[in-house]
Amino acid sequence: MTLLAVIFYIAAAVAILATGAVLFARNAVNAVLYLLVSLFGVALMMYSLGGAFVAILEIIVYAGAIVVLFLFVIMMLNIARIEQHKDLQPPTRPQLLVPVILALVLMADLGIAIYAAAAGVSSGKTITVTAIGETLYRQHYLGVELASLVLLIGLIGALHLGSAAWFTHQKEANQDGTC
Amino acid sequence: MIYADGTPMVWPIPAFALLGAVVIFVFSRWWAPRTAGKIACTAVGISFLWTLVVAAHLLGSGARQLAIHEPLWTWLSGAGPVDAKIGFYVDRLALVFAIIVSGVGWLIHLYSYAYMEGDEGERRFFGYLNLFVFSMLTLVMADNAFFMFLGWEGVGACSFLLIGHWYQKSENCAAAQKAFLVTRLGDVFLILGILICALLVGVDYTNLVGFDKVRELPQVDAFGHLSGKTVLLIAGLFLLAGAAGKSAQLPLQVWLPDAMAGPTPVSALIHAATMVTAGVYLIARFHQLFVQVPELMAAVALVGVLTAFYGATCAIVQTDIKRVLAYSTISQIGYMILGLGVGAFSLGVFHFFTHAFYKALLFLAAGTVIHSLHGEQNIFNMGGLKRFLPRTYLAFLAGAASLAGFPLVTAGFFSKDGILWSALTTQFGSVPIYLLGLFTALLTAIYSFRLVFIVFFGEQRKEIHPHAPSSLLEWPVMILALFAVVAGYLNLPHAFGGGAWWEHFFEPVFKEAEARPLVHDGAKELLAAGASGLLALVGIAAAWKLYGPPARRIVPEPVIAAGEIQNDTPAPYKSPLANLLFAGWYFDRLYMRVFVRGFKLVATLANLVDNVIVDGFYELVALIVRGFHALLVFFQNGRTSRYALVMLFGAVAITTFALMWR
Amino acid sequence: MILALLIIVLLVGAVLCALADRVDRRVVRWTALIITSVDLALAIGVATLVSQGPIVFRLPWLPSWGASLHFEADGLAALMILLTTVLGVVAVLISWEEIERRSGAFHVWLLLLQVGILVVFLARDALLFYLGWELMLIPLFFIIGIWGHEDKQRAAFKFLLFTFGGSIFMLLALLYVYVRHLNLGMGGTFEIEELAKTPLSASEQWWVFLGLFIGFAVKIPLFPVHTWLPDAHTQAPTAGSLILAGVLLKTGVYGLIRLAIPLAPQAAEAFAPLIIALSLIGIYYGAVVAFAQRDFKRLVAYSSISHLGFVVLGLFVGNAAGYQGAVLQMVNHGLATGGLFLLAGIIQHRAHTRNLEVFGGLWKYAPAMGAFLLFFAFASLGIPGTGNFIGELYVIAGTFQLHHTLGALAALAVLFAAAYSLKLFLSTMHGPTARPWRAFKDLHIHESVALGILCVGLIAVGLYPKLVTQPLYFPPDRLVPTTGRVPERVIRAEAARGSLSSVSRMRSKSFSLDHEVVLVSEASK
Amino acid sequence: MVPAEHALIVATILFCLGAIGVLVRRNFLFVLMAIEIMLNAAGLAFVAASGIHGQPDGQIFFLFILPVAAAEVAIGLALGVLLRLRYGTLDLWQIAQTRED
Repeated sequence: MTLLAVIFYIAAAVAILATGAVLFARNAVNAVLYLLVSLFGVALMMYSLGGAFVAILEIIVYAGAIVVLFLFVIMMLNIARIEQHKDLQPPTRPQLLVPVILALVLMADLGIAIYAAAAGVSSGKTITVTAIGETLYRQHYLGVELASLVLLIGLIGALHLGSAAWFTHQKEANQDGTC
Repeated sequence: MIYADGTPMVWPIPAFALLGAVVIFVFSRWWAPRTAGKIACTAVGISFLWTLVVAAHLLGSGARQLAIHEPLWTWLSGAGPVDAKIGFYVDRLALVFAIIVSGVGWLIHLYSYAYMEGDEGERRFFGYLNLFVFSMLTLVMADNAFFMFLGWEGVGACSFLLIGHWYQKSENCAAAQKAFLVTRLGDVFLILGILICALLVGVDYTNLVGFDKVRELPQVDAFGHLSGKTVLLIAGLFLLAGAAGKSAQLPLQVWLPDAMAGPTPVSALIHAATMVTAGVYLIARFHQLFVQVPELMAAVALVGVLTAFYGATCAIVQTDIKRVLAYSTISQIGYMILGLGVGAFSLGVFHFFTHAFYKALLFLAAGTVIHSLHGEQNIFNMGGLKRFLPRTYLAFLAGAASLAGFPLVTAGFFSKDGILWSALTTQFGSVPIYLLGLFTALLTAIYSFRLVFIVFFGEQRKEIHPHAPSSLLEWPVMILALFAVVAGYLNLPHAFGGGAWWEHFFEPVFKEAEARPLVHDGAKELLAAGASGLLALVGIAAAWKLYGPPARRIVPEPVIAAGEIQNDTPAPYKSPLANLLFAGWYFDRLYMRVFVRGFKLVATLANLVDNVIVDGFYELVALIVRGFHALLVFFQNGRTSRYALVMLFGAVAITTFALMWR
Repeated sequence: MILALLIIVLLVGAVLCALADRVDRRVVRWTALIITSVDLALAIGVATLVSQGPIVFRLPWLPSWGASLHFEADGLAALMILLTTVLGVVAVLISWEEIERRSGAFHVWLLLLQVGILVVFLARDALLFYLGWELMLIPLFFIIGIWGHEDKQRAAFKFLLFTFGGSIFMLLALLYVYVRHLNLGMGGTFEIEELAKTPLSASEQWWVFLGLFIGFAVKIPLFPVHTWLPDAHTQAPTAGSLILAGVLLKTGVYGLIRLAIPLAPQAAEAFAPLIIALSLIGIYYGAVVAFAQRDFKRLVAYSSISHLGFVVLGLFVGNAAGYQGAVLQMVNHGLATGGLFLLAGIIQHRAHTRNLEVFGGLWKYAPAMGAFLLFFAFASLGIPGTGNFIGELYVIAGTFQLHHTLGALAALAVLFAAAYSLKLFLSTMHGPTARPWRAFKDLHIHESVALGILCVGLIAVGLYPKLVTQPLYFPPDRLVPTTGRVPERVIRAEAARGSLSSVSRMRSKSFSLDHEVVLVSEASK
Repeated sequence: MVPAEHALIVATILFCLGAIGVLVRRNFLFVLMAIEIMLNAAGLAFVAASGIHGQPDGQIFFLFILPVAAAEVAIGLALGVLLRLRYGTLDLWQIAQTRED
């Protein structure tokens, strides 16, 4: 049981618990913070699996950018506490019944598939950034272009929707005088 | 209208009657009602004259031809046994019937010209009357059974229309419907009989032979290996059933008494002289078939004598003048069928010949009585009409005497006596049948003179001052009375020094079939004739005793308004026997309750079944489909989470399936 | 070429009617009348030409599949076309006043309906036949659905679903035969002639015949699948129910003759007893239920189930008499029941109701209508002098030859026919006048002309049936085969009787097209 | 040495939790978060795979997942804002209700 394995199991446990907490959070901000913790867990796991560069990226891009974005929106729409917003209350037991069953079946399936594949043990050597860079720009150059395209579209979409939201907001504001 | 070799064409005889009918139907709307009557009378008159021309040609001194066969065009063809031409075949049998139909028919047309004056549906009446004469003429002069069947059904249809002439009253419509349906049942049997004959030997009258060869056949393959004799028996019984339907013999006689709902000339023409005797013509025409099977002849004789007895018993207690005559017609046709049944075909036809005259006479005279009493039909409301309608009384008396078989003077005596004599002596006749026939002759004498004494003798019961009938109502009756008396001498038997001309006249037609040996040992025949004559006188005396003016009324007098008398009217007499006879031995009530009500019940049930079960099945299918719809709606309720769930379900299903499959 | 003309005229007519609709209602009616009369003239032309030989018209359509626009008219088809076009003219005549709103669209649908029917009668190509079969449904669906009476939507849908459901089985059977024909290396073709030559095993034939039979039985309609007919008839406008009863039901029987029997001869013989039983049940069931009806049109609808039962009985009885009777009954039923439906429409147009209990004593107000109703009522019960009698006589004779008790059973049904026909006539025309009908005028000129045409037709066939049966015989070998299973005993009986009456040698191997049936043709009689 | 199966199993668990989240949560943002979790789980699986084979491709694929996730969140949140303005709430079930009638 090397140090890395120990780190891995701890991180896994933390990630799973955090994600569970996200599901049953009663407060939007708490949910986002649990999400952050879960992402950190995942990052650690990636590190232990030899993806140091990727782990860092996860923290910077995923946790840093995406989750923070969530936080901004939550604050902007001020839907934090459950009292005002009925839709925040966590799922009740009967609602959970069917999804959980399905999820368990899915886990069982994938589990069987994984064990059947007998992937064996991770090779333990961390993959250097240079190796990533080389393969990235030598074999997957097309992928990079496409990724950039996706980001561009995401940008345009967000801008367009955002401006539409701004103008409607302006119109309403003008009508009832609030800014 | 005469062929090159001098034989007159036969087709104009029915053609003129049809022409009259068509002209009336199409054009009479724009003419005065009376002209319709005139056209009708002239049309039938011409037909009658042309029949006489044909008769003269056939019976003329140097007559070489026994019959005229005139095929016109092929009618049914290409269907195996069903093979028929439209064509006419006039032999002596057809000639006699044609003369009666057109002659008596013409007289009745003249009578009804006066009788139906001012009637609301006069045009319609004369149109149907002409159509009837046309159908009857085609019936008797057709050259094959299928064309005869055309006339047979045409006659049925016309009787339906004429009985229901006064269609405003629903009883008349019911009577017309009953008449048509009962005769239609007989027609179903008839067509089956014809089909069997067609399959065996073909039904072309010109050579209706070969029945004897069929009788010898051990097995007729077309009929499930039945022996030739049984097939003939079945065919004969079917034909007899057809004849019974049309000629109102047991058990299909319920429609005739109700058919009196029609105007009196209709009763005279259709239900006395012509239509009801179609059965006699049929059996006479197929005598080759009947003679082959002794059991068949016995059956015919039995039906004949039983119906005669039934008719006579019912006639005695009737209160409506026309119903008495209706039951008497049933009885007299029973005699004719009896004559045919015992093998005396020519005498059966002779009785038809004489009966046509005196029965038509009785009906027309009754019509005059009813006409002058403004529709009164109940004999117990009449009385002492001798003084008001002397000529009608005399004619009625002659008719009644001939019906009763008044010895030596009337035609009825000779024709009925001939039948009774052959019932006794021929190979097919038997003593019990003779005795029953004799007893019925007694009953006939009683009811015919009961009618005369109640209607014409005694004092007037109701203060109805009858107005004198117009001449046109009287002289056709006079002519018929004359024939009713004279016609008998046509067949004066040897015992009375006569030449039995009629039997020799029909020799060629009923050649070897005449099972009846023309045994004429004077003494026995004289004795039998004397017996029947005596019985007639006894009957008349009994009638005088029971119903004559001096006698104290033994039989109670029910007083019912005219016209409503139907088979199912409440019984007017106290004694159950009288009521039984009055209602025609409850045959009609039985049929009404069993068949008519039964059929209505089955019909409503079938309709229920159709709507509920058969249609219900398809409604059920529709219901199931709607059920599926409701099921699927569950998954389409617009909530995204529901769609996500379904997607996940799909994913899971596929993965598990993929796993298992690998 | 004349065959194609028949259809083109109608199509052009449909377009003209659509255009004329914008002008005025009267113009539409007159164009429709002219178009249908032209079509009738063409049909008469076809009928006369057919006696020289079958007229063929072929046009390549889908060569890759082997389907071609192959129209061909032999005696039977010519007869049916004549009936269709005659009823077409009568349909236009009868809807002179009845159709007020959107009469342009009505006449367009009417002409398209006729196109569908003509295609069915003329097609010798299975695909074309099926196209025509479906094409017939849509116009009638709209005619019933839009111009029908109170419950029209339901009736229209029921009609469509029933027939559609049936035709699916038919399509399956056709495709199966096509595929067998194809992969037996005989080349993919939809010609009925060639398809009939595919050697199918007995069980295959059984299924193919079953499929086709279901499709046609729904249309005929035979007993269990008949419940759409009364609804469709009661709700259809007069012209709709005239064409529906007069011709559409016959397409089912025609399909049996043209498609089901040739494609699966042995199966047809195997099915014959069942079909005979079904048709006998249909005859009695139709007649008995008809008697219990209170609605004029519903009674006539059930009566046509009974008449069609006779037709199918005649067809599957297996001898010349039966087959001839079947064809005759098809023509007579078209005319007689067509007449009854015309009268139903006329009475409903005046009295605004079809309930028999309400009528009574109408003779006083409308004697001419009464006379026509009398004639058609008697025609429908088979009074001699009208064609129905001869048709029924042949069918009864045919059944009698097959099995004498069955024949007797068929004959007895005629009595039931009399029961409902008289009930129909008596409850409307005779009897006391129930209600004082003020607006009950007698027949108009165009109505009496329409009825007159049908009367003349019926009497002509009644007195000279060779009008109808003559064209059937040309050419004898191409005669669509009867079931051919003539029992041995009938042949021996005929031979035993040989000397006396008509010679008829019936020798038949099987049901296939080319077996030799020498019937009582005119020459040998 | 970390057994790779465990990594994949953890990824599966995370993915299923995300799926449950999508199904049950009523608020639009929470659904988005759940989707993020699912994406993240997928990324983890890729990295685990690259760990097993020692090839950088797995991790490169995770690189591709990042921009997709980012774009998705951007647009998703923008939509969320619009939803809030239009329907005044982010409760999907309620929005479905109002849209139905």
